Amino acid sequence: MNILTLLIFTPLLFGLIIILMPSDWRFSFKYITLLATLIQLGLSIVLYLQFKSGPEHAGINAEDTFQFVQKSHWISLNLGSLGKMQIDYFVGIDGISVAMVVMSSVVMVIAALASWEIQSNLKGFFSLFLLLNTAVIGVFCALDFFLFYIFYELMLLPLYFLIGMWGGARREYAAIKFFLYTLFGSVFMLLVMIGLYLSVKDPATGDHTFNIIQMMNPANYDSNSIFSTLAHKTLLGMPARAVGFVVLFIAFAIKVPVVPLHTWLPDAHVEAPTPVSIILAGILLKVGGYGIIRICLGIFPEIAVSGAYWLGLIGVISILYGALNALAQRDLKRLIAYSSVSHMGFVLLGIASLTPEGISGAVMQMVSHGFLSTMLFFLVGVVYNRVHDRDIYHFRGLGSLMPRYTTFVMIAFFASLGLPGFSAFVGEAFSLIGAFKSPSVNGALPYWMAVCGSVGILLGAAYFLWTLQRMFFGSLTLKGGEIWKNALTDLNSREIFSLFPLAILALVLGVMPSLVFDKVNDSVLALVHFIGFK
Amino acid sequence: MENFLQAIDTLTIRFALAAVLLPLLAFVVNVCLPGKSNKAAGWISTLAILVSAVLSIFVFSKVWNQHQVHQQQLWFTIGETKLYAGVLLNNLSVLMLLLVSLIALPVHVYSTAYMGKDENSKRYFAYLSFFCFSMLALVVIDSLVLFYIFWELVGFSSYLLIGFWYTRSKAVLANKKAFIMNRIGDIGLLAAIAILFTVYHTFDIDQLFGANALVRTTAFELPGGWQYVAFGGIALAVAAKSAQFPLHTWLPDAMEGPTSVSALIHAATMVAAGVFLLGRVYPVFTESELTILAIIGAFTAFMAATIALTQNDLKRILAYSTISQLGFMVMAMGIGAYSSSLFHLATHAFFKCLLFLVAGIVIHEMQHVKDEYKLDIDPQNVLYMGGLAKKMPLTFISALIGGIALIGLPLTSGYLSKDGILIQAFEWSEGKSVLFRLIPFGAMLTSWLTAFYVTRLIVKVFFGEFKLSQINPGIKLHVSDGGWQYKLPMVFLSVCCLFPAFSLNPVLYEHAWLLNGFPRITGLDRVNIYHTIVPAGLNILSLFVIYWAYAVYVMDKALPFPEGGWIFRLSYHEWYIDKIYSKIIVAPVLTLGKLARWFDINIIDGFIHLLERIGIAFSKVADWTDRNIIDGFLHLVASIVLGIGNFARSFQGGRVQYYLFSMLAIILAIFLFKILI
Amino acid sequence: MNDLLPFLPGLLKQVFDGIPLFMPEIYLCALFVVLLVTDLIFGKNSAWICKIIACGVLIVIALKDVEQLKLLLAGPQLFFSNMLLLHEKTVSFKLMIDVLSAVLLLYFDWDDQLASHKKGLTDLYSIVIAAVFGMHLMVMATNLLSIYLSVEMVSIASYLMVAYRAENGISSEAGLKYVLFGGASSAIMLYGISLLYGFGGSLNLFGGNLLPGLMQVNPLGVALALLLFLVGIGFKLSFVPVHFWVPDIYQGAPAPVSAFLSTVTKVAAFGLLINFLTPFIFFTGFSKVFDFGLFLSVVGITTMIAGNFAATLQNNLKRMLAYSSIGHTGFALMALVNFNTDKQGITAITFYLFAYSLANIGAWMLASYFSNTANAENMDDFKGLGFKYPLASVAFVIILISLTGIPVTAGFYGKFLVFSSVYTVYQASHNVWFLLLMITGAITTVVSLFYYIKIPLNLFLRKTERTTGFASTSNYLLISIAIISLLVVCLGLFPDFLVR
Amino acid sequence: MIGLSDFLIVSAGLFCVGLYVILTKRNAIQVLIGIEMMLNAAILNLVAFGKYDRFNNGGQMFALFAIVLAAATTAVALAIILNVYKKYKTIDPNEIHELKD
Repeated sequence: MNILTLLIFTPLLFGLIIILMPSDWRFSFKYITLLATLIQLGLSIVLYLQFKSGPEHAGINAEDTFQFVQKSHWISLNLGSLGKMQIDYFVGIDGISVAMVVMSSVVMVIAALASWEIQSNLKGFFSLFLLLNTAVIGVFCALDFFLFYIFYELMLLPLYFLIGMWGGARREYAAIKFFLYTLFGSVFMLLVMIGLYLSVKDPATGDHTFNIIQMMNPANYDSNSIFSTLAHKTLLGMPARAVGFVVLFIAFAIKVPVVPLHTWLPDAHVEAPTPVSIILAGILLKVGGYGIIRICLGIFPEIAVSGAYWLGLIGVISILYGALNALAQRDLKRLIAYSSVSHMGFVLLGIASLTPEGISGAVMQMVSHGFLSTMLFFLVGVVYNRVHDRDIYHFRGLGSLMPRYTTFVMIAFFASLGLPGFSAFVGEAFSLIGAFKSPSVNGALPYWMAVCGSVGILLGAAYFLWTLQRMFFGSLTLKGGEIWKNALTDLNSREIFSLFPLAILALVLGVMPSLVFDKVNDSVLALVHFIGFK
Repeated sequence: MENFLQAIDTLTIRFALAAVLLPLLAFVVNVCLPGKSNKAAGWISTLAILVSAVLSIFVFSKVWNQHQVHQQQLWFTIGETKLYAGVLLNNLSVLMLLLVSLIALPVHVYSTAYMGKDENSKRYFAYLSFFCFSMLALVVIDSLVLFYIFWELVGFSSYLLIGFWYTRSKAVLANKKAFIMNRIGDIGLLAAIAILFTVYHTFDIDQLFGANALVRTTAFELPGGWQYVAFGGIALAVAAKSAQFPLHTWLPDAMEGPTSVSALIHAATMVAAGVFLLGRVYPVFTESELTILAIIGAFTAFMAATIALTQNDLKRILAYSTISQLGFMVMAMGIGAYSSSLFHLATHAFFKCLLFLVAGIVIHEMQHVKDEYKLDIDPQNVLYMGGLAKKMPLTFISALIGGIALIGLPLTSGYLSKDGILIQAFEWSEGKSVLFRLIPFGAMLTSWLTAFYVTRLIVKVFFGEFKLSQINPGIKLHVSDGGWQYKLPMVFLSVCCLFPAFSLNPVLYEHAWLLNGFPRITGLDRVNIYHTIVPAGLNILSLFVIYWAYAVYVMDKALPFPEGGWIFRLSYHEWYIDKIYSKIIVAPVLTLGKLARWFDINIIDGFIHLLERIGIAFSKVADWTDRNIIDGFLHLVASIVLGIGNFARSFQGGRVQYYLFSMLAIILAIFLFKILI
Repeated sequence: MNDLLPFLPGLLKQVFDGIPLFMPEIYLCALFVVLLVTDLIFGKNSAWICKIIACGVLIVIALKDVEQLKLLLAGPQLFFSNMLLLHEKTVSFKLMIDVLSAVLLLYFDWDDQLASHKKGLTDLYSIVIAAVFGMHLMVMATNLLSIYLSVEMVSIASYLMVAYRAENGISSEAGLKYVLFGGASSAIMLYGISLLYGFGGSLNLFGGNLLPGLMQVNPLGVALALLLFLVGIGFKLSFVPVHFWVPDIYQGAPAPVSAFLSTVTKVAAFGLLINFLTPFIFFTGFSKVFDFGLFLSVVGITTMIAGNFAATLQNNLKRMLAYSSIGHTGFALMALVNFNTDKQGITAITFYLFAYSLANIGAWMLASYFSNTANAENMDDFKGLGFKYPLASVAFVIILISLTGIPVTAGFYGKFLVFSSVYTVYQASHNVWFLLLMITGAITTVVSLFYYIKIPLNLFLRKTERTTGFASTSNYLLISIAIISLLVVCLGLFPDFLVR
Repeated sequence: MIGLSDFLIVSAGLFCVGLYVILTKRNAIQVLIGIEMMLNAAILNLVAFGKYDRFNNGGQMFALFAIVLAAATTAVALAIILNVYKKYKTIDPNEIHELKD
C-alpha cells in the first residue's frame, strides 16, 4: 500500500468508523480522532525521514523524480472522437509538497486536540473534521489536476458545516461567504482545467490528460489548442494563457488570501470554532500558496515571469494592507486573521521574486505560518473559551493573572512578528532577500517592492506589541470583574501539551531551517530552472 | 607546527563558543528553575558570566594583535547559496567579547543584590543571561544573517528587560517604543544585508569586509543608486540601536527598566552595538557617507548634551549623556578615527556603567526613604537629593571617578579616548571648508557642556544638604553604600576608569594599547599642534566650567552657610561671573537645552507620534475600506443578483393569462429581433 | 381506395417489420391495459398491486430497451413509415425514462398528500404508464405528426396528473393553469407545424423534402414557424420564455408529480429536441436561415440566469426546486448547442440529465419526506430539523451538492462533461457565444449554491424551539432517499460506471 | 377562385383572434374556446397545404389527429375547470392566483 494513499485515506477510514459508531459512545470520538491524526503524523514522519533529496529527486516537472508515486486508472470515459477521457489516481510528492504534508499532519494533531472543547454534536464534528483532513492531505499529494480539483472542492463542504454549525454568532454569514468566495474561484478553475485538459495530450497514449506534470511541458500541447504555447490563442481578446493564469491565480488567491479577495477570511476566522480556525489558517491558506507554486507557476511559467510584477505588487499590498487592518482591530481573533493576510503576503512576494531564495522563503513562511497561526488561534481560543470575549480592550494585565498563558502568547507573538530564532524570521527574511535579489537577477520585481515589504515587518511588530501592551501588561483590569478573574485560569496541561510542540517546532525551524530547506531546495531549484532562468 | 597552531585555534574557537553559550545555558537553566524568585538564579547567571569572562580573557590573549581566527560550518543551503554559521575572532570581536563579559560580570554581581529581592528575580536573571548570550554572540559571529539575528535578539532582550515590571504602564509603553524604533533600524539593516547579498552573493562578514574585502575589490554599484539604500539602511540601523538622531528618543524612555539593566544594556553594551556595526562594515562606506555619519554623530552629541543640562531625573541625565557620548563615537567613525571610536566605546562602557551603578544605589536608597516615610516623590529626581557624599563615601568616590572620566579630565580613561577623538576631529577638518570646522568645535563645546552637567549632577546628588530633610526635618537619612555586591563592582569599574587600564602614559592617547590593535588612519596628517592645544584648552576650560557649575549649584545654596574657605574666598568673583554669565551664557544655554528638550518631545517624538497616528489612521482607513468598499462591492454583487432575480420573479404574478402574454411578447421580441438583423 | 391497394402489402410489411423495434412500447400498451383491468377487478385495494405490476413491468421494459441495442448493430433504424427512429441515444433515453419512472412510481404513494387522495392512486399509475408510452414515442419521433401526437399524449397525461388531487384547491389551480398554458402552447406549436408543413411540403424530418423546401422560402417565415414550433417543445422543457408556468405548477402539484414533470418529462423532451434538431444541424447551410446554435445559446443563457437568479429569492422549497429546474434546463441546453460535433455532446447531456434527474427525484422525495414528517414547506420550517432527521438531512445535503455540481457527486461530472463538450466546440469554432455560455454556467453555479445552501443552512445551522407536529412516515421513502444519495456519490466517484 | 393565400389569411386571422381571446377573456371556458380557435386555424392550414401533398395526404391525416387530440384536451380541461369552479366558485383565470411569487 502506498504510504501517501494511506496518509490520505486513514482519516477518512476513521471518519467512517465514527459515523458507524453509536452516538452513545460520543466521548470516545475525540480519542479516535486524535488517534487518526497521530497515525497520520507518524506516517508523515516516516515519509519525511524516507524522503530523498538531491537533484535526481527534485520533482516539479519531471515525473520520474517524484517520490512515493502511485498511479492507477480511476475514471475512463469514452468520448467518441475525442478519445478516452482518462483520469488517474495519481499521487506523489516532491520537496514542496513534503513540507506541506508534514506541516499539515502536525497542525491536524493540534487541531484535534483543540477540538476537545467542542461540546455539541460530536459525531458530526469529528466525521467532518476527518473528511476535511483527507481532502487537505489529498490536495498536497495530487498530481492529477482532476484529482487535485476533487480534493480541493472536497474541502469546501466540511468547512462550511464546521464553521456554520459550531461557529460564533455570525456563523451563517461567515460560512456562506467563505463558501461562495471559494466556489467562485473554483468554478472558473474548473473551466481552465477543462481547457488545459483539452489542450494537452499524453505523448505516450495520444489521449488528453489531466496530468499536471505533462501540462508543464509545452511540447505536449496540441498545436492549435486554446492554451497552446505556440498558437497564441485569445479569449475575449486577451491572450488565452494569460487568462488561464489569471483565473487560476484568482482561484488560489482567494484561498491565500490576497487583498482584495480576502474579506471572507476575517469573518470565517472570527466565527469559526478554534480547531477550524486552526485548520483554516494553518493549512487551508497554504493550499492557495501551494497551488500558485505548483499549478500557476508550473503550468504557465512564462506568464508567471511576465506577471511577476503584478504578483509582487499584490503581495506587497497584502502585506501592508493586512498589517494596517490588523492594527485597527479590537477583536483579537480578527487581528490575528488580518495578520495572516499580511504574513501570507510575504509568501506571494517570495514567489513573485522567482528566485530560489524567495521561493524557498515562501515555502518556509508557509510552513512557519502553519505552526504559528495554529498557535495564535489556539491561544485566542483559550481566552475565548474561558470568558467568551475576545475584545482587546476588555482585558488588561493578563500577564499577572495568567503567566504561563502570557508566556506562550509572547512566544507566539514574537515568533510571528519575525523575531530571529523563530521560523517566521527565516521565512520572511528570505522572502524579502529574494525580493531584493530579484531586480538584479531577473528583474521580476523592482527594489521598492522589497523595501515596502520590509515595512510590513515593522507594522507586524507594531500590532503585536500594541496588543501585548494593551491586553497582557499593565495592572489587571477585566471587563467582567471578579467572575472573569475566576474564570480565567491559567493553561491546563492539555493546552500546554498542544502549544509546547508548536513553540518548539517554530524555534527548531528557526534555528535549523535546514530541516525544511534541505527537502525543499532541490525542488525549488528545479522550479526556478524550469521557469526559465536557466 | 601548523597542526599545533590549528589546534590552538580550535581551542580558541571552542573557548569563545563556550563563552557565548554559557549564558544561554544559564538562561535555559533559569527558565527551568521552579518558582518565581529563586536565589540560585542570580548565582547561576553570575557564575556563567564569570566563566565567560575568564574564557574571554583567554580568547583575547590568544587573538589580540595576532592572526585572526575564523571557523565556520554549513548551516543550511537555500537555492544555490550556502549559508555558513561560524565564529570570526579578530581584534574587534575579541575586544568586544572581553568588554561585554567584563562589564556584564560586575553588573551581574550588582544585580544579585539589586534585583535579588524582586519577586520575579528568576525571570530577571533569565533575561539578563539571554541578553549576555545575544550580545556575546553578536560580536563573534561571522555571517550577516546571524548578525541580524543577534542584532534583533539583543533588541528583544532589551525589550524584555525594559518591560520587566510589566505592570507599570510607563515601562510597557517604553519597551514597545524601544522595540518598534529598533525595528525601524532592523528593517534598514535587513535591506542593507539583502542588497549586499544581491551584489556579492555572500553573507560572510570576513569575505565582505575582511582583509580582502569584497566591498573594496568589487564595485558596489546598483542601478538607480540602490547602493545608497544599503548605506541608508546601515545608518538607520546604527541610529536606532545607538540612539542617534532622530531615532534616539527610545533610550531616555528605556530608563523605565531596572537600573542595572540600564547600566549594562542601555549604557555600556547594546547601545554600542551600533558603533560596533559601523566597525564591522567600515570598508563599505565611501568618503561622503562617512561625512554624513560624522554630522549625525556630532549633532546628536551636541543636542543630547544640551538636553542633559536641564534634566532632573537622574537616569535621564545619564541617558542623554549616553546618547551624547554615542554621538561622539559615531562622529569618530565618521571622521575616520576608527580606532579612537572603539577606544571611546570601551572606556565609555566602563565609566557609564559605573555611573549607572552609582545611580542605582542612590535611587535604591531614595526608594527606601520614600517607602519608609511614605512620601509622594520620584526617587530618581535629583532635586530631592543632596549631601549624600558623607553617607555613602564609596559611592561618591566612584561617582566622582566616573564623572571625571566622562568629562575627560586627565588621569582617566575618558581623557585618553575623548581627547583622541577631538584631536583627530581637528586634524580631519584641517584643510576643509569652514563648515566642516563646525564638527570639531561643536564637539569641543559638547565636552564643556558635558563637564557642566556632570558637575551639576554630582553636586546635586552628593553635595550640600539632603533636600528632603530641608523640606521635612523629620526625615532622617540613614543610607549607606550597601553590601559587597554593590561595592565590589563599583571598585572594579572605578579602577577600570583610570588611565592605567588603558595606557601607561596618562597624557598621550596614542600610547594606549587598545589603539594599536586597530588600523591607523592613513588619510590624516598628524598636526602636532593640536596634540597639545586641544587637550590643554579643553581641559582647562572644562575645569572652569566645572567650577562654574559647582558655583552655580552649590554656592547658590551654600553662600548663606559658608563651609569651606576656598569657596568663600572666591565667592565674590563667582558672583560676578555668575551675574554676567547667567545672563549671557547660562540663560541662553538653559533655554537652548529647554528648546532642545521641547524639540525632542514635540517635534521628534511628536513626529513619531504623528507617524503613529498616521499609521493608525491608515489602519482605520484600511479597516473602513475592508468593511465598506470591498465588502460593499460584494454586497453590490449580491444586490445585482437579487435585482435580476427580482426582475425574473416579477413576471410570476400567478395570473396565467399574464404568463401567456409575457411569453408571446418575448417571442414577438425575438422575432422582431430576427427581422432586424 | 383502389389506388392504394397495390401499396397495402408493402405498407403492412413495413408495419410488421417495425414491430420488433416497437416491443417495449407494445409492452407498455399491454401494461396500461393490465392496469386498467386490475383496477376494475380489485377495486379500491388495487393500488399496491398496480404499483408492483407497473414497477415490475417497467423494469422488464427497461431490459427490453437494452435488448434493442442488438437490433441497432447495423445502425439507426427508421420504422413505421419513417414515423419513428430507433437509435442508440434513443435507447439510452428510453432506458432513462423507464428506470426513473419506475423509481417515481414507487414514490407516488409515499407522499402523504397524494396517498390521502380518497379515490386511490390506481388511476394515476395508469396515467403515468400512458405518459411513459408517450415519452417513448417522443424520443423516437421523427415526423411532425408523431411529434405532435406524442407531445400531446404526454401533455394530456400530465394535466391529469397535476390536477389529480381534485379535492385540493391548489392542485386544481395548478391544473387549470397548466392546461390553459399547455393548451395554448400546443395550439401555437400546431400552428407552427402547419406552417412548416406548408413551407416544406412534408411532415417527415428525415429523408423527406421538408428541409430543402424550407430553404427556398422566405427565411423570416421559416423562422416564425420554427419559433412557434419551439414554443411547444419549450413548454415541455420549460426554457425561457416558456417557463412561466413552472413555479406555479410545481408548487401546486403533488410532489411526486412535480418530480415526474421536472425529470422524466424533461428527459423525453430533450430526446425529442435532439431528434428534431439533428436534421437541421446536419443540413448544410441551414444556419443561414435559422441559427439554432445562436438561438439555443441565447435561450440557454437567459434560462440559466432567469431560473437561478429567481430561485435565490424563493422561500418555498417546491418553488425553489421549480426555479432550479429551469436553471438546469438552461445548463442542459448548453450541452445541446454543440451536440452536432459528435458523440461527446450526447454523452454529456445524457449523463447530465441522468445525474440531474436522479438528484432531483431525491430532492422531491425529500420535499415529500419533510412535508410528511414535519409539515415543512417553507425554508423557515426546516430550521433545526437536521438534528431530528439526520439521515434524511445528510442525504439532502448530498443531493443538493450534486445539484450544485460540486465533487464528489454525479452532478459534478454532469457539469464537468457539459463544460468539456462546450469547450471542445469552442476550441474548434471560437464562437464567443459558447464562451459566454460557459461563463454564465460558471456564474450561475455559484448563484445556485447560494440558494441550495439555504436548506442545509436551515437544517443544521439554525436552531428551532419547535417540539410538536412531528409525524412518522414510511421508512421506504427514507431508504430510497438514502439509496439515491449513495448512488449520487458512487456515480461521483466512478462515473464511468454509467457511461457505456 | 379561392386560393391558398386566402385560406392562409383566414387561418392567420383565426389564429390572431384566438390569441386575443386567450389573452383577454375573463372566463376559462372562453379561453378554451380561444385555444380551439387557434387549433382550428392550424387545422385549416394543414388541410389547405395538404392539397399539395397528394401522395401522403399528410395534411388531412394530421388534421384528423389534431381534431381528436383537441377534443381530448378540451375534455380534460373542462374536467379541471369544473373542479376549480367547485373550489373557487369562479372560473376567471385572473381571479385564481394563490400560486405566485
